[in-house]
Amino acid sequence: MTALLPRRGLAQILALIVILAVDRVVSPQFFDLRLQDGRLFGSLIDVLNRGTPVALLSLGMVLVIATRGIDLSVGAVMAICGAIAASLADSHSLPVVLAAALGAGLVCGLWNGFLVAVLGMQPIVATLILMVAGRGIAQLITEGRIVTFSSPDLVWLGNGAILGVPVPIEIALGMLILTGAVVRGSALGLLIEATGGNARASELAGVGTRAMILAVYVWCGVCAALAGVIAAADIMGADANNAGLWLELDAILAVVIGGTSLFGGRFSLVLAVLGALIIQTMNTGILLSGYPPEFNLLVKAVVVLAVLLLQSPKLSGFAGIMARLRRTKP
Amino acid sequence: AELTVGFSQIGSESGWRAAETSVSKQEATKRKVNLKIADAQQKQENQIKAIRSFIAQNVDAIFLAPVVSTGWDSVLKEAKEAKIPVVLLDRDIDPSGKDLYLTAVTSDSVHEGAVAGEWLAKTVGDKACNVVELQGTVGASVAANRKKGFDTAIAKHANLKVVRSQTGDFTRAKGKEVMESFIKAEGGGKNICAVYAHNDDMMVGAIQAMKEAGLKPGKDILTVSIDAVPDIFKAMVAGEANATVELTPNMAGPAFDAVAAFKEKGTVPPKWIQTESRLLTAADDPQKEYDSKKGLGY
Amino acid sequence: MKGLPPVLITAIVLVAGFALCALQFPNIASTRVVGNLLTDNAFLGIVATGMTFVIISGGIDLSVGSVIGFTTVFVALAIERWGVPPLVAFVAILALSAAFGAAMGAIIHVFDLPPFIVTLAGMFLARGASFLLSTESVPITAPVYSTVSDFALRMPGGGRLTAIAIIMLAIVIGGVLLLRLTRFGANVYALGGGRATASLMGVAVGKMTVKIYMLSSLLAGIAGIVFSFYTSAGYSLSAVGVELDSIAAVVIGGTLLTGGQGSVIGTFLGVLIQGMIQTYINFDGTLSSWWTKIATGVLLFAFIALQQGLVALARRPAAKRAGAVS
Amino acid sequence: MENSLDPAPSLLEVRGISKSFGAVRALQEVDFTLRAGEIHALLGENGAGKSTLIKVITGVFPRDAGVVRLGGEEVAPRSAKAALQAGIATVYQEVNLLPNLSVAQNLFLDRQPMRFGIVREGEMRRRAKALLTEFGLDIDVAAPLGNYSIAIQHVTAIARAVDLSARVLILDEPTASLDRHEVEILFGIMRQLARRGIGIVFVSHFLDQVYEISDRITVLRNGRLVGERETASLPRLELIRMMLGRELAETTGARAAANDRPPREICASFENYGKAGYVAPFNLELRHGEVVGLAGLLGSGRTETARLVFSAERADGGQAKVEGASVRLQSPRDGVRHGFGYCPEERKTDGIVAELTVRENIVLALQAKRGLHRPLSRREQDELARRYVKMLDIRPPDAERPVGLLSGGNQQKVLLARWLATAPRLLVLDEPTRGIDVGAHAEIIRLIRELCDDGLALLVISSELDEIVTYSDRVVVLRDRAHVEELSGEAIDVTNILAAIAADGAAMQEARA
Ligand SMILES: Nc1ncnc2c1ncn2[C@@H]1O[C@H](COP(=O)(O)OP(=O)(O)OP(=O)(O)O)[C@@H](O)[C@H]1O
Ligand SMILES: Nc1ncnc2c1ncn2[C@@H]1O[C@H](COP(=O)(O)OP(=O)(O)OP(=O)(O)O)[C@@H](O)[C@H]1O
Ligand SMILES: [Mg+2]
Ligand SMILES: [Mg+2]
Repeated sequence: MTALLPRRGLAQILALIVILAVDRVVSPQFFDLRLQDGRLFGSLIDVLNRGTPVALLSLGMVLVIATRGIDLSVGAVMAICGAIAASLADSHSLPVVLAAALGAGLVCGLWNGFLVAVLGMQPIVATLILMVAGRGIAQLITEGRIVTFSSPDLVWLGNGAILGVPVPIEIALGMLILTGAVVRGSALGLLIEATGGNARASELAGVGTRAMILAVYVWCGVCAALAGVIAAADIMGADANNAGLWLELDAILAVVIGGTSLFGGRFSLVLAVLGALIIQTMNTGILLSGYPPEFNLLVKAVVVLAVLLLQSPKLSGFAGIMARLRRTKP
Repeated sequence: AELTVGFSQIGSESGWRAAETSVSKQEATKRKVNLKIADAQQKQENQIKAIRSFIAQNVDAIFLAPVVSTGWDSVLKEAKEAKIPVVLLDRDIDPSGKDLYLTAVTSDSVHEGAVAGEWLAKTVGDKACNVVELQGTVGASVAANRKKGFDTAIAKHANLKVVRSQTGDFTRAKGKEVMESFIKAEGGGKNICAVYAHNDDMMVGAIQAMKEAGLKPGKDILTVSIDAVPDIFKAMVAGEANATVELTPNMAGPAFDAVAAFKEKGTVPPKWIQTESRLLTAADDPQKEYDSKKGLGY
Repeated sequence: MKGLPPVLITAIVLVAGFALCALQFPNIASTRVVGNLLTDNAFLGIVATGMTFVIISGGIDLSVGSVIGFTTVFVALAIERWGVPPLVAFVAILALSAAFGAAMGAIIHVFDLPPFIVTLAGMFLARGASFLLSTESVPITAPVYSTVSDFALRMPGGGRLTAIAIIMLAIVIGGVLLLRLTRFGANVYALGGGRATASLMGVAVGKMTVKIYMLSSLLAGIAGIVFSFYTSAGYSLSAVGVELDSIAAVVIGGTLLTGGQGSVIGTFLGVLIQGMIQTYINFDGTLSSWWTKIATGVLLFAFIALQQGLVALARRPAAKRAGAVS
Repeated sequence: MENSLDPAPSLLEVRGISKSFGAVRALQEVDFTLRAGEIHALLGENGAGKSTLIKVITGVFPRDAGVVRLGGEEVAPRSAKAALQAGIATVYQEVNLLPNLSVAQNLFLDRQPMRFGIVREGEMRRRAKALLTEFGLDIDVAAPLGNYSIAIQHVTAIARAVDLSARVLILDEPTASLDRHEVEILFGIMRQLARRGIGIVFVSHFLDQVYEISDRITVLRNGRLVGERETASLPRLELIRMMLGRELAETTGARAAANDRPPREICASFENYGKAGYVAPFNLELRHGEVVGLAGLLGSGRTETARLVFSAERADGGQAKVEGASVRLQSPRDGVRHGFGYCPEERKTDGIVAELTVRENIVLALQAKRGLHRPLSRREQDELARRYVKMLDIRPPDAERPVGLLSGGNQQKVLLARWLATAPRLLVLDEPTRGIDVGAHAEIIRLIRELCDDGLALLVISSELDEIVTYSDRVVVLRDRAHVEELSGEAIDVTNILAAIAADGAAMQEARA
């Protein structure tokens, strides 16, 4: 459990609290919650709900990054899998739809993993290939249209609620727990961290580093597939042109905000998801603020820099405070 | 002789764009024109490259759907030197290039915004009305124009006020997300009387957001948007959308005719062939509109 | 010669690809298309040159596309709205972009933050700033612009070597010399070999980092000016995604993203390969939007795989030779 | 201020230096004095703080307290570059050069000969060639440094520092990966520099070398100064006591009397095993309870043999058998599965995973062997880590520290622990005692013997022939990437090994000159 909730999350939690506080200032009703048609309703829920795709992406991405890789194709994979789900939704049952979509994500991940682990391509270019071609494949499936569906099952996946909590949030939480259990409950976590920390040494210690790399890309593909299905379910249609566009950058950002180094090694699933929430809290805040949209990117840039500086080991003042806080904890 | 026409298309960022491409192909087949389409993936530099390679291939005419209004002078000069007529589709370019193209088959996006605004003003009457606006992509000229047209149209009516305006990037997902936050920020939607979206896709997303918030789009909150894609008629049939301004995807048809006439008889077409910006509401038999548009590749 | 074989291989791949394209579309084998290739990719060649330095030093710069966008808007507004003479506007924007790069480099070094993220923030910042300047595209009508964009050396066969292509070639050559022949260049490789080690060996790592990002942004600024010549306009959405194109060009050119190895010539070839892929697709003209993307991806894959295969092949005889000696 | 009674002027004075890393107090009020023209050995156990002291002096680490005076003037360099400019040149402990740059660029980085702002490549190569010739190296200086062995890299690093040293030269374990010949050349150069008035700080765990070259000795223990003595008046046992804080019966070069053990069962055998361009095909039998030593010059193919045996490298011919059964060794995983273990010589790049903790590094191979689905519980991991931290005396005894923060010798112990934890049948050790202090050195040799008594088969590479002689039951001598001789029983002694190595030594000598 220590690995799931590490000691190092203080900076991230602090950043989240600060951004939440700012959101409260720009939008006084930010923390209001009410029940609406058996579903919780309020800005906080929006943050969680809208944060779901990036959170799911970051779950896969964090593992890839831990092996010193990167996956630029997740946005395109989202589009592919969303398109598949949408095209099948009205003619097939939900399990079939899900199996097809997640299977496609798995194949995409295998392809990336094959290029990186077997052909030895550099991850950025290897996944750039699918980033470019993948969106084309998605558009091929939808022929550039927005494919809509009305299957209540799939719609429920995007808009339904269990115990008042929207389903996407629960799926993301479930995936976090599942990934955590798989990674930390087996030796996978250790071996992934070893592979990312020093692949040569790990190989010599008998770690199947190729298998590790293949596995993380596959998982990343599956997570992206799920994110794609949820995104499609959310708008009751697959928008192959825009689904997941540029989300790979948000996912990478989330992982880095979550304290995982782009040079591989130590990773934290919880903090990566927290990173995704930080980003979404900021996005929602921007939307609520009522500033003209020309400012969106500027605000984002400033907040990202601020959050990163907060974590910088070199800012000794803050690091000192953290160290002191940590010492007072049991 | 069979004509070869190179068409530098922007990309396929929306259903409307996909429809424009497929309608262009249909029109080309109808007229036995050999149409070469180069997709620019939303990038002006790619469009310039495409035009250059069309020139290198010595096509009979070039169609250009410019991603942005400026920056075409030098490449169009090259086309002119090569004596290849250029027809602009869907958007106009900067005035300094008027002599560089044969004609422009476009709609007027400022006018589109104005039509939407006038409809809203008329429908609301004297009631005070807070409007929220879903803008297109920041920096896109269509977005700026549709905003401008709408703003001028409602400026004459003091009771209409745009209280919130944020970009929804022309997409459904962002339209929904932005509308969600508008609803939260405006007292659960109680303070909103109408939504204006720069395209139908965003409106479809916004309609979902309203429904999820327990509001009745089309009744509690009026909707008006632009493009007339099939899905907005579906919403109209369900009584969830009020009005849309049509932007026809058939820009290539008139363009082919103009080029053919110019090539065969030397007829110089007017500088601007404006397409109609029809206002379509629930009163205009949305089901029929839906059926007629369904097959066009939206 | 360090790094030559992969470059040679990239060159072979380029020539072979060109020959194949020309077989299918004879029009491609003309000076006109070659001239277009250089002109159309001039701005990409310039940013990719800067990106090569950054990547060899072990970093990455995602902000370049946005810097180009900002530059075009700034230049256009300065000349058209604020009445600044073009030259002054150029100097100002180059100073500004250099300062921007220096700031990113300083943040990366001082706070020990990953370049990917710092420059990502830089990308948001520069794009956001250009939105603030103007969301409309601004045409530039200054006479310099028509003079420069009309200037071209005629090549035999109707091709044109334009001013911006010449600027690009000059910058590529300058980049080659800077990287190969100067102390700065050696230090760039040193940083890529290992920052900590380079620092222990007495390289002023901080200063170098600042200078490298400064160079990259400066070249992005120049690319922005070139882009504004190319389109005679300033537009806040121009050059979106160019950072990825230039990274791809650098990597296709045989530079390792892990740093420490690579060459500017390779990058130049990478730019041409990408340009050729596009030319081919444009000539084909039957591809829908999605097939365009798929074809781009497949060709990208084919080139990289071919190149990697050839590099692996080129290594093997070397091992054999060593074996023969023992 | 202190009154210096020293006869020679003190060149570098270090007073009251303290340095902590978080809770670890690496240095506490350490004093150190280097005189002009002397060779001063800085000694201490692994983790005593030698490297830290050096890095504090050169400004790589900021210091918590204390002053450094160079030639009487206080200096506070804030970076390695500043220290270089002040006249202090350093070879840090791990080879700190850039493998991607050419040898010449490494030697002249940031001080290349220039003309009109352009590096004079030819001139630089000429000078590099000349510089390396002094160290007996005749290599292509235009080739990337990474193409060469760690030994050559080390010599290059030393050459660079020597060429740079204006007033002070600091060498942190420069001889760890050198063989006798290179060491002699280095000592010759050090003496020459000292005669020119340069002060030299020399860190080493080879006490013989310390006595051979140094004038004075400063000993650190647990980050504190123990004392400073004239080398000539400090008996060896006394020195060891200063370092360890306790007595130690130093192992001698004498062979252990274990020769008349009955013949053992074969653990693994290799027939005609080899790889073109790597090592010529060889035959090798490794028996349970037996140590086979590999001896040879640098580059003779010892590491290559070790990697083939362990399966880090795939053979292109020959036959491998484990416990009599034919096996195919394709990748390290196969080796690990068959119960092999391998401590590589380049521990930074091939051995440790710096970021992971001591515990995680120790369990890594065992976990890889058990497979994903059978994770070691945290308790088992802690237990293993505790056991080996204690058994090998890893310091600091904190299993949750990232290994990268440990001193070099302790990292080596962690690697050993990693393989011991897998309970291997065959252990391949490439330079296991490199960079290890006297105490631990004795400890590891004792351990090798013990493991051997427990029936483990061992293949050990060492450049210290005394050491090889001490524990080996058989010694295989390599030359030019081929096994040339196998010695066993009474035939194993330093002279015989040297003779085998130098069988065509005349030619070798010529090539080196
Ligand atoms: N960067 C660091 N961060 C934290 N602790 C460190 C760091 N560097 C060294 N230490 C600790 O400081 C102590 C002294 O280490 P140092 O490397 O100076 O030992 P040493 O005397 O050089 O040993 P060896 O002979 O093994 O090289 C050790 O306990 C080590 O773990
Ligand atoms: N003195 C030398 N001159 C030229 N090349 C050398 C010299 N020493 C080593 N090499 C080269 O360095 C490379 C690697 O040698 P390596 O260290 O692997 O050999 P080794 O037998 O394992 O020696 P050791 O284990 O003592 O380091 C080989 O290609 C070898 O030819
Ligand atoms: Mg040390
Ligand atoms: Mg060796």
